[in-house]
Amino acid sequence: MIDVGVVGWAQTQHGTLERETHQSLIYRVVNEALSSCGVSIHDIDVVIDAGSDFLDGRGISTCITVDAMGAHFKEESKIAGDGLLAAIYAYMRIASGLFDTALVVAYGKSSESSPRAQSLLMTDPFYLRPMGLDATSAAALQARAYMHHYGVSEEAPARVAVKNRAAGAMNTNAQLSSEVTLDQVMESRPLVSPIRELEAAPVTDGACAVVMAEAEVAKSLKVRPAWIAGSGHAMDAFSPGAREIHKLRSAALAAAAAYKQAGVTDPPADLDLLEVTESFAHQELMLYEALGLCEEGEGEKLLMSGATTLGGRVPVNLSGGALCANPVVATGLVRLAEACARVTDRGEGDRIDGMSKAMAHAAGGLAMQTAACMIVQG
Amino acid sequence: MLEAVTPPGGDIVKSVTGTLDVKYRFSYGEQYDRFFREMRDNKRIMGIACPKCGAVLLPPRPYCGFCYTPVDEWVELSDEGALLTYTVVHLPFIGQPTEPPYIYAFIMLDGADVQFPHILGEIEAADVRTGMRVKAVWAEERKGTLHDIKYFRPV
Amino acid sequence: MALQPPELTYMESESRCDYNWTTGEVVGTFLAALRDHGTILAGVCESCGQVAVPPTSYCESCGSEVSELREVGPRGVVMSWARVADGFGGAPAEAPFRYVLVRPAGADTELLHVAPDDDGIRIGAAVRPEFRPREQRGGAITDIKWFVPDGAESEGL
Amino acid sequence: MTRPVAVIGTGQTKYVSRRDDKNVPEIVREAGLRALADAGLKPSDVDAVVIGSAPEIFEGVNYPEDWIAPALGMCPGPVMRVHTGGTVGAATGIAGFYHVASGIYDTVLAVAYQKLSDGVPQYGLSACYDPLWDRDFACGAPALVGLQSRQYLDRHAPAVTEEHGAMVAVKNRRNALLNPYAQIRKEITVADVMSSPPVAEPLKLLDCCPTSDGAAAMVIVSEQTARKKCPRPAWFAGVGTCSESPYVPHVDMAYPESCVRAAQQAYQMAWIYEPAKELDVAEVYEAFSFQELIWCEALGLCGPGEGGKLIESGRSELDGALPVNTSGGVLSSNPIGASAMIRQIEAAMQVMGRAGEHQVDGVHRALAHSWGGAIQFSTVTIFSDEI
Repeated sequence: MIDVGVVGWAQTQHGTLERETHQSLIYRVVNEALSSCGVSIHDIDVVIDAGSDFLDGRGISTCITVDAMGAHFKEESKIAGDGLLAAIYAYMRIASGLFDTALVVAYGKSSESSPRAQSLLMTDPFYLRPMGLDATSAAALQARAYMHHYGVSEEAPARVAVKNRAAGAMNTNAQLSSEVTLDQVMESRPLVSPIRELEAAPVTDGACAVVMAEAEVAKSLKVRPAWIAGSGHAMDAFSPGAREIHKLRSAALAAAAAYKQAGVTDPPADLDLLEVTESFAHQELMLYEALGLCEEGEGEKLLMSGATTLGGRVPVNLSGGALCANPVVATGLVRLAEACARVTDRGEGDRIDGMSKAMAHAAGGLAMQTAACMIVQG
Repeated sequence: MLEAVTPPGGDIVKSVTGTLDVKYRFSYGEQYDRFFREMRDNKRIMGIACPKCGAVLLPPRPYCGFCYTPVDEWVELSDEGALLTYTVVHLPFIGQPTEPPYIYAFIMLDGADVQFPHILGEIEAADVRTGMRVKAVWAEERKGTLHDIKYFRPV
Repeated sequence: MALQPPELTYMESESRCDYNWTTGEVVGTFLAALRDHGTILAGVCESCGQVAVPPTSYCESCGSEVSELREVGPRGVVMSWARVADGFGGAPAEAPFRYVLVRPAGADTELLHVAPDDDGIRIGAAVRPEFRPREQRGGAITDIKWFVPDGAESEGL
Repeated sequence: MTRPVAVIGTGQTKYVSRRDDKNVPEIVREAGLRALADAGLKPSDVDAVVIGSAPEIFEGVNYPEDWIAPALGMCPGPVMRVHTGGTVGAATGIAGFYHVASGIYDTVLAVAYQKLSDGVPQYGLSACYDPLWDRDFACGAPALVGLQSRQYLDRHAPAVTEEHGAMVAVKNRRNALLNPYAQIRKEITVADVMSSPPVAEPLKLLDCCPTSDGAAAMVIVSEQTARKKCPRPAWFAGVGTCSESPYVPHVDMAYPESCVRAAQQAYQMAWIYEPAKELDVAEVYEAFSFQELIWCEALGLCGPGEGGKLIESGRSELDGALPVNTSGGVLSSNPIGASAMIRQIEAAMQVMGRAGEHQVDGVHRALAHSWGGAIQFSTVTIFSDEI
């Protein structure tokens, strides 16, 4: 198969960006991603974007953002769902041998509508919508089932929040850039219990863009590429009650596909970093298990061991993760950008030695019905 | 065929109804803000000129969609122009602010290089011709939307 | 001429659309059974045998046809719950209330519904559906008003 | 070059104005299982699913793939949804092509659908316009294509007339009589079209497509599987897509550049130099009658301004030298998200020799075209009977 490198990436400052339109946000982030690798928009062969029409408030939202992406007179296609899925499709495009370069764009402005209304739209019309089930409620059912099933302590998700907020405090792009204490998290307002306010991702506007290139082109650039070693994506059953909701079967499958391609046999040993989409704190613990960092039910133990903290054996979310900035649709692509920055040592933060292989994860659907993973190496 | 242990007494439920209602607040951003305030306050239509290809663009964006160059040079356009193409809309639909039939048109304003979408007034559908000159009729009360122009009339 | 403040920041807008979703035979039969008999039907997969509630015409587990509907419950066991403290437009219960995943007796999957904010609603607790009066039922999942504690504890969870 | 990829099975539902017996996932399942049966495969043979549908507001469910994909028997498994507006059905087939061409997957099920009767189609289409710009004046697709058709007619008058559009409507509705899946199967005359009520002038009711419920599916596989499973696969010979912005100078709706460029790309890949001679059939996305003429010109099937002459000559009739829209086209069935895939399916079936009563003899190469957005997205797919 053709080798593909991620050569450039950029993300916007995340937050409530009331003076930014979709176009201005996209234009800025694409330009920054291009200049991060010295590639001109005219050298891009294909643009793959991710967006959500309902989030954007327009049908076929790309109609009026295609120019902002630099896709005028170009091959362009749009994936519904997280930008990491768009990255996987862009990877396929280059791997086919028909394209040398690709630009991946993802953006979301959640502040323009209500997250509850948005997630209610993800329900089917017959069984879930009349119940008013939204993303937070579905995640709360999942959290309770998971914690009960494996005897996870009530503080465990709160400790994930403490860990990630501490990491986010060092990330200049993060929306929430202050540390929080365990007490602050535990005493924060219950949203839908057992989920507390500080255990849930914020409402975020933001965008991310990534440039990929086929090996020869990637090597010709004056930057160090992050090579794509593997990718995978998967979807579980739709009905929350038809899944084993205390497990993340889709994440396990997506990771298994990526591991197989990348030759990863012992994830905690073979991977140096993971960037995962934990829209709710307990999900990071579930992901430890699904992604094979520890045995089933031992997520809390892994967290408590410090292995997933900066300086640990397999750090997770050194960026602060979705708990510090959650630009829906772009959240997973931001994970990829963060992973690439670490394995190539091209990030803005402090250098961390020995980061050569990392995995980015994205989630979608109610209670993480879907997952996408991509492994990159320096 | 489906076998049900307890067949329902009445007919099965053939369909379920519901209403979707999502509220949005769309950011105007720097460009639309300036553009619509010029319309509202000064009855002026502004385009943005691309420093590279020289085209005067609509609607205002921070870049030229063709050259992918940043743009920031505002240019006042005439509120008069030529009819690029038009259609007489007879189809009613939900949320339409103008009752059909009406004439929807693309107008190339003098000084612009991209079409301006609006409706025509003070003219019978049968008399409309591609290429004819039209001029904006401004609304008395203006709020910073395209409705600050009531319609375009023949010159 | 100088432009007047204020700046134009947001344009308020609304997407509003009416729907009339076709249910299909399985969903339609399930909803009719709630309305007409106050019974809960599950779908039985003709291949893997999974008994799924609420039913779909295809097995979400193995993808095969669901060719039989079977009555389950009405009693069931709470497999998970979540407490909603604040007002929650669009939900069929007034806050505070609880969302529950209930596995009716005889089913292999769980039904999502609501329950009162009662400490009897916890994982492993036995619950039973409280149906709305016949004249108030419209052939919808909300024909079950909610699940309430059934007193007796369930075992084996 | 990329590795060979082929379509070995197709499936469609009967297109109707309202499917009141099945819900959205069930319709998708019907098409998907038919395609698999046509290919001689089971759901468990599928490595990945690609789903396509147009704006979610049509059915009012966001991320509808999460709801629908389990009906294809693929969960848990890899599912991706493409969303490019009108072109989405074709973009879904093309995404399926890249799934296999990349070497990552061997057998992919691509499904596209729309159940327009569940919602309000014109509302959904009008919500595509920029709320800060032109949404208030828009009138769904008919107004947009009304502008396009007027521009085209005025440019080429008197060589192209309103009657030429009517002739397209008559031809395609006649072809639809041979297609059991078509929604509108009624013979009409030029006079019927000309006297039908105006919708968005110059478009009259019979110049317009219907709104449909339905789904379409294709099984897309590697060379190895194709050779094993299908005596006469439809090979992807050329694939091209191109997007353009409606807000740049020189946008030409009467001769859209994105279509010209997508075609050039596909022709180049398929080694086609003279499309009008080298292609045996073409399926173009004529949601409105004049569009068939516009697309034939932009695709190089006739010269600019020769669309009127083309339809008059009978060349594009079912028994002509280059039949166009042998399926009856979008004018006969329009489940929007599936419509572009239906074009690919018809082209693939013509190459595979499985088009039934509307089969054209001796088809070696067939073209499928689609457009989307504000006449700004184009795809061209060319199938061939040889690699």
